[in-house]
Amino acid sequence: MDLSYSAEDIAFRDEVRAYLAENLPEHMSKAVREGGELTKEIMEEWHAILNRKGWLATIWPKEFGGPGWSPVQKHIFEEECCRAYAPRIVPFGLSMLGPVLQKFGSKEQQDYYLPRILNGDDWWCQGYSEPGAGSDLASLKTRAVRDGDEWVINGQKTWTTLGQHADWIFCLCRTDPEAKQQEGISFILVDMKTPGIEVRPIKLIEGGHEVNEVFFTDVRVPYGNLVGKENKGWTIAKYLLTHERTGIAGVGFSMQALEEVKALARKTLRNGRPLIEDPLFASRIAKAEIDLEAMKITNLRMLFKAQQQGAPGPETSILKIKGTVIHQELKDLARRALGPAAAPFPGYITDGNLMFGPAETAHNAARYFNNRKTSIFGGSNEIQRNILTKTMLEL
Amino acid sequence: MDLSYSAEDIAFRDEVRAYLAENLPEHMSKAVREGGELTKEIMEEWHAILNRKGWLATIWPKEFGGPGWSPVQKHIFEEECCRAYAPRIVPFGLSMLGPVLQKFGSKEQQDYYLPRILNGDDWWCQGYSEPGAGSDLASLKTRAVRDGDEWVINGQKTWTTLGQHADWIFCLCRTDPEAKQQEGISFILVDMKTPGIEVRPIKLIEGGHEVNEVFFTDVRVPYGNLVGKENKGWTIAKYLLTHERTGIAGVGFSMQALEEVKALARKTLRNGRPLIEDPLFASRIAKAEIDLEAMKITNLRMLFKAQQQGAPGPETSILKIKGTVIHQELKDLARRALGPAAAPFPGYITDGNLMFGPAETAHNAARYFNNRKTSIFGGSNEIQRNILTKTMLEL
Amino acid sequence: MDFNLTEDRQMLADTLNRFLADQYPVEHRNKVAYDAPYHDPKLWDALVELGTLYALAPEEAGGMGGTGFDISVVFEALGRQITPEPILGALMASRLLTAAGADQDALLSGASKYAVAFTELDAAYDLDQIATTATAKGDAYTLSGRKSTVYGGQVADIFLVAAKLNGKLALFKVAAADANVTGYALMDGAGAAELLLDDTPAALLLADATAAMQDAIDAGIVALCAEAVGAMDVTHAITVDYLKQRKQFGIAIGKFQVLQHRAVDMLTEIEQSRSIVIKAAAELGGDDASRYASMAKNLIGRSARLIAEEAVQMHGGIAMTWEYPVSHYAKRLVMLDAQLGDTDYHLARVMDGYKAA
Amino acid sequence: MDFNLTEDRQMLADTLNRFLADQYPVEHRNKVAYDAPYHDPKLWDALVELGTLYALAPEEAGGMGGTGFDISVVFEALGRQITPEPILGALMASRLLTAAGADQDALLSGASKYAVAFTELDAAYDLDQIATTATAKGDAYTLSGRKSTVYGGQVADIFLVAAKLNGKLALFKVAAADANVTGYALMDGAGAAELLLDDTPAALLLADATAAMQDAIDAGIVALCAEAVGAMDVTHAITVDYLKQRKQFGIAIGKFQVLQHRAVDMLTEIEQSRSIVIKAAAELGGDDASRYASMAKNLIGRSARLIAEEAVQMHGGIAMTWEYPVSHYAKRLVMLDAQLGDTDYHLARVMDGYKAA
Repeated sequence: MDLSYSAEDIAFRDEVRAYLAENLPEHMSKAVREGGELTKEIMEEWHAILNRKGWLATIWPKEFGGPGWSPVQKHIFEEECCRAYAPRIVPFGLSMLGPVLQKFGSKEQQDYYLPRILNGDDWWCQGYSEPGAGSDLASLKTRAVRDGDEWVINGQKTWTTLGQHADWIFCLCRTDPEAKQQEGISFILVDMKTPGIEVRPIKLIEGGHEVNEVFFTDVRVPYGNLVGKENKGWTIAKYLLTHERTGIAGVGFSMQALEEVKALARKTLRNGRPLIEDPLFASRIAKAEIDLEAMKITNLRMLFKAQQQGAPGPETSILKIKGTVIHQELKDLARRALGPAAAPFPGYITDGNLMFGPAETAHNAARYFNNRKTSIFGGSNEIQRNILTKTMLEL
Repeated sequence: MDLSYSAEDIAFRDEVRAYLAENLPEHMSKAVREGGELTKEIMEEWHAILNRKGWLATIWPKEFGGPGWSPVQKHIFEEECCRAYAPRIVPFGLSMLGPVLQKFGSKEQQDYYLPRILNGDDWWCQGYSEPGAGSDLASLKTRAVRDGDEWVINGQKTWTTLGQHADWIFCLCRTDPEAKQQEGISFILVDMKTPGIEVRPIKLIEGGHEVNEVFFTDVRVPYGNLVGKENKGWTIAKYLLTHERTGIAGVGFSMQALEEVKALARKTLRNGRPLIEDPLFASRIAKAEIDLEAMKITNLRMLFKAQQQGAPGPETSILKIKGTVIHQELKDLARRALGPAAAPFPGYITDGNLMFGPAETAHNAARYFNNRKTSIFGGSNEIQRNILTKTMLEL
Repeated sequence: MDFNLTEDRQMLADTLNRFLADQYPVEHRNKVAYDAPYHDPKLWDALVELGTLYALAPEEAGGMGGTGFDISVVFEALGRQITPEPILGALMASRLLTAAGADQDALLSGASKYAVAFTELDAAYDLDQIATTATAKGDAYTLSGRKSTVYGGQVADIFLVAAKLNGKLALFKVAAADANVTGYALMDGAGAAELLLDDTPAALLLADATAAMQDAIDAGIVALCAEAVGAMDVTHAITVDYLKQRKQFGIAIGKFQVLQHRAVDMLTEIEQSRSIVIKAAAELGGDDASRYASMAKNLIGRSARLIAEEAVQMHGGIAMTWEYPVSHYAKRLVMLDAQLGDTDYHLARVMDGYKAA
Repeated sequence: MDFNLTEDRQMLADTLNRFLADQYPVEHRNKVAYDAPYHDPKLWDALVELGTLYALAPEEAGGMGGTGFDISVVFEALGRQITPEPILGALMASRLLTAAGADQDALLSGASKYAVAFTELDAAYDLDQIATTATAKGDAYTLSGRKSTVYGGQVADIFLVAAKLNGKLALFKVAAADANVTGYALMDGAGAAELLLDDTPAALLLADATAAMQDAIDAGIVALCAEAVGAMDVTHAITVDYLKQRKQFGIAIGKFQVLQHRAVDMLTEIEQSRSIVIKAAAELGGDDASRYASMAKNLIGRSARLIAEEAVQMHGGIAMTWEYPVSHYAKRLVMLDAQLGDTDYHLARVMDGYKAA
């Protein structure tokens, strides 16, 4: 039993930390700290910086351009990126489609798409969810019908994150309507410029534009855009759901959030003294911090086990459940700490003289509401409990 | 909208209060305060005192010897009894069998049993639960077979509260094994002195003897001990389950518990100051007190509604769920307040010089554990939620 | 003991509920709540017309109500449609004007909109921390300081401002035209303003205003808590309805026991919330008003967050969208915690009572 | 980074688990835990024989372990059988004797039983509040005061007693034979004693003992928390098994989704508990030992109560009986909160760190 990093890992951490200090532009970390929506430019610029260093596709095998890191190194890298307030890497091309193509794609698909993902030539988005098929993916209805050398796609996808920026979308489509629910689904790549595609924004609870609906009307794409075997898309979907789950605890983001809450509670006066000296508020912080300290170890334990076994087990659902609960609690505390100063709708107070505090706090209420999503998407916490019931408890 | 009692009700409350101050013997209220198990003698003596005053069978109609009180008066009486630390009235004869005989019993049964209940001639206990049929009463297995003018009973009852003192038991028995689950059950009265009955104590978690198993081996009782119609016992059981539910919030007991916790937290020193000045502990008390204040009104609202409609509705399950949660929380606080001084097994410290504090506190840990039962018995809180799901949410 | 509403109040409740349900569908509400002036002036007039403001003041002040139950009836109805009209300010101002013995015809007739300016950046909830100062200039006064998140301030004609005068908290009347007012929308809809005072002329209403301010806050808390109960009722009803309609894995999600029990727990907390509001309303104006107001605000702070978060979670993605009403109810339920003292602030006030005893 | 146990520790764990499962079934445990002397002297000897005590002390003090992980391995095994042997006192005494540079052969060989007497009626958890006084008589000392709920004190040969000497907390050795000791059983089984000191002769071990006492407490907390994890694991396993076996309304109650999700939440909290114990064990002896010990004790205080209460509730009546093992696990899990500082006490210690920063 040894919780400390090896000397090599510490050297690696120092290297990453130094690199970030040198290469992460300040306007980017500032934008991340302030908590508003990031622009497409910031995200693309940061991708390009990491790609030049060879640190973009951290989970790809070396042969495809990954850095060849161990799970612990990947974890350290993620932690350091959070610590430095680096922009999040948009996951759809790098963390989702990339591994899928590497495992299920043809040589031609790999050769064409993977370098373009690294270069930032293609911005990918995900076409999984549909109205009426959220956590219950198997009931999806979007049809793809073969017509000679083409697929003809009709249907609707929803919750398409950052689809407004996307060049390509990877979709699950029903290709055999006679087959049972999870059979007869195929995984197909679609160029967003194809005629018949319409993207409509979904305004979220806090007013932001992050997700979209995507409508397909007689959209024709080459048959060769199929990934893997026809009607075997469910295998790919399942692979993606269990692949690379250790990041789902969001420990780095919670550590950010904890630091923010503490800083805020030191600056805010309540009843004439710093809020952090208020026993009720301090006890809320302390409970969250303790849960987070435990979660750090839980996360490392599962990382270690995944490293030993080659793949994460079903117990990683614990990371999703508890990780989101902790993060949401911290976001709640940030909003609470501001009190009435959290009430203004973001964007209304732009006059420096009228601001309520540091710019980082302007989005606190918005972030609290937006983050309610984390216990819903990627398999809601209820679905995660169902998974644990079956796999860990065998009930 | 008017929360205050009428002038008549206030006069009634004053009368009850004065009567209790005068007539409740101090050794009884002391025993109740100390929280140990009450002796049979105390319970019987208190019954007799109330019976002499005509205040024993508070929920019985006047014709059978009840005082003819309104629901509000009954509520006031219960509240005042708690306030004075009067012993609880053992409910099996007075609150359960009494109303059953009044509604379903024959004239002969009423004339014979009801006066004996009032006089304390018969101590009754309840034969409902069986091993394997707790919340799921309809699956009970105890058989009663008619043999001429007699029933022959075989089977086992459990959780028979205070059965060790009982002269009689009222039982649900299966009388038609061919009928569907809830059909074919009958309600039969059994003299505990009948040959073939064996009572075995069940030792509870905290070491106390409060409940029993009762075994029936070829127990023969007269056919006339049947109450109501043969095979229609389920109607009686249901009647009892929905009858007189407003007391289930246990508001009076929670008010007792709250006062005890506050008194204890004033006396106990923690970190050199009274525990009630510790913000974390005080906040636990305050939350429970607020929930209890709300529960008092919720209880009165449902009482008022029952009074207007003639019978309590299914929403009274809310009283059971929240009432037990609040009471259990207060019992937890009493144990917490004592800290290590709650650890000794009750009865081991009898030497006055070695006691840890006032005698009232000696049973705090035992009471906390014993009271875990309240969310289990009388239809567990899970069953109550199922009831509310069906009746109030119609899901 | 009687838990029925009086006939008059029942009629007022029915009238308001019908009117708002009819004239104020949620799409319209969302439009006006986020577009300047962050409420609907026509609706304001109509609500005034229906007697809403008169219900908030006692007869001796020119109104027709003013008890805790009058207030809770009005605000529960407003809460059911998460109405962003600046009526809370009118209520609190009316209490203050009544305490000062000042005329309030213009307020009750809806001719002038009032806002109450207690809060400052470093005095979110606690009156003791108010730092705005008043200076006497002959018979007149001027005020200096910043009042923050003044609810309804974006459309107020008159502000009632708390400021320090000779070491005491005093209450002043400031015309919006004399002050530097910046209005803005709120996260949960409706508007507020920052009020910058810099030797701003003001009229003294009460030289020692603490008791009157506390009464206004207690009344405001009853109003907010009743509003929350109305909003929770609707949120719960929409959620239960959704559980019946929405299918997953081929069956209505309302058949999943986990969601059933959680919906029951929401119901339980709503009933408890309704009860504590009744209690606080009954005590308003009495010796224990502040204590029960604190209890109510704490319990509502806990239950409203629970109902908001559970409603969103049990809906899933749909309730994360602007288009679906529950998102707006959730925002209102969560954000009202930061008005007039939050969950922790009021819990601490209840705890303070233990020391005294 | 390595989350596997070393081979030695794994072997110790396996040995203890096998031995206790075999020799210490719950019926036997319940018998000895509630009958004087409230433990099983034969089992004590056997555990000593297996090297249990040596695992708790470092080599320089004559042991073969003594790190946080050695401690957690031993106590997790003890917790799985809710073993009432007085080993916690031995661990804490060993830390104190090590700090004092005193010989501990008699302790490690099991020849002498030690108990640690810090707690007093008005000093449940906080060392600052200890009021027992020491008086120097030439080179010798006497102590006066009352030590309360001294765990294991009912069978101790030697007490290590904290008392005030010249305004500082000092540590003394008191022979049981010299003191007035009243032993008794505990609610959750095992025993403790009241120790009445009245000019009782004592030998000084440490004149300034606060740091050593804090280290002993930190080590004791790691032990208690590991014990809790062992007990929670077993409680959860019994509960899940019961959900599979027990039928209601014709189906296994483990098919009810509400119980499934609650069993999952128990699992989650147990895994979090295991994690925080690993962290506290890793930090034991370092600069941040007390901070992480406080974190562990707080989290365990919350999770152990949850697991105990949920296990009982999900079982229903059966777990309310003395006969069914879960009742005893539940008692241990709840009652250990009051040893070495409860949930609130340790949360406040974590909060104190925020002020300093």
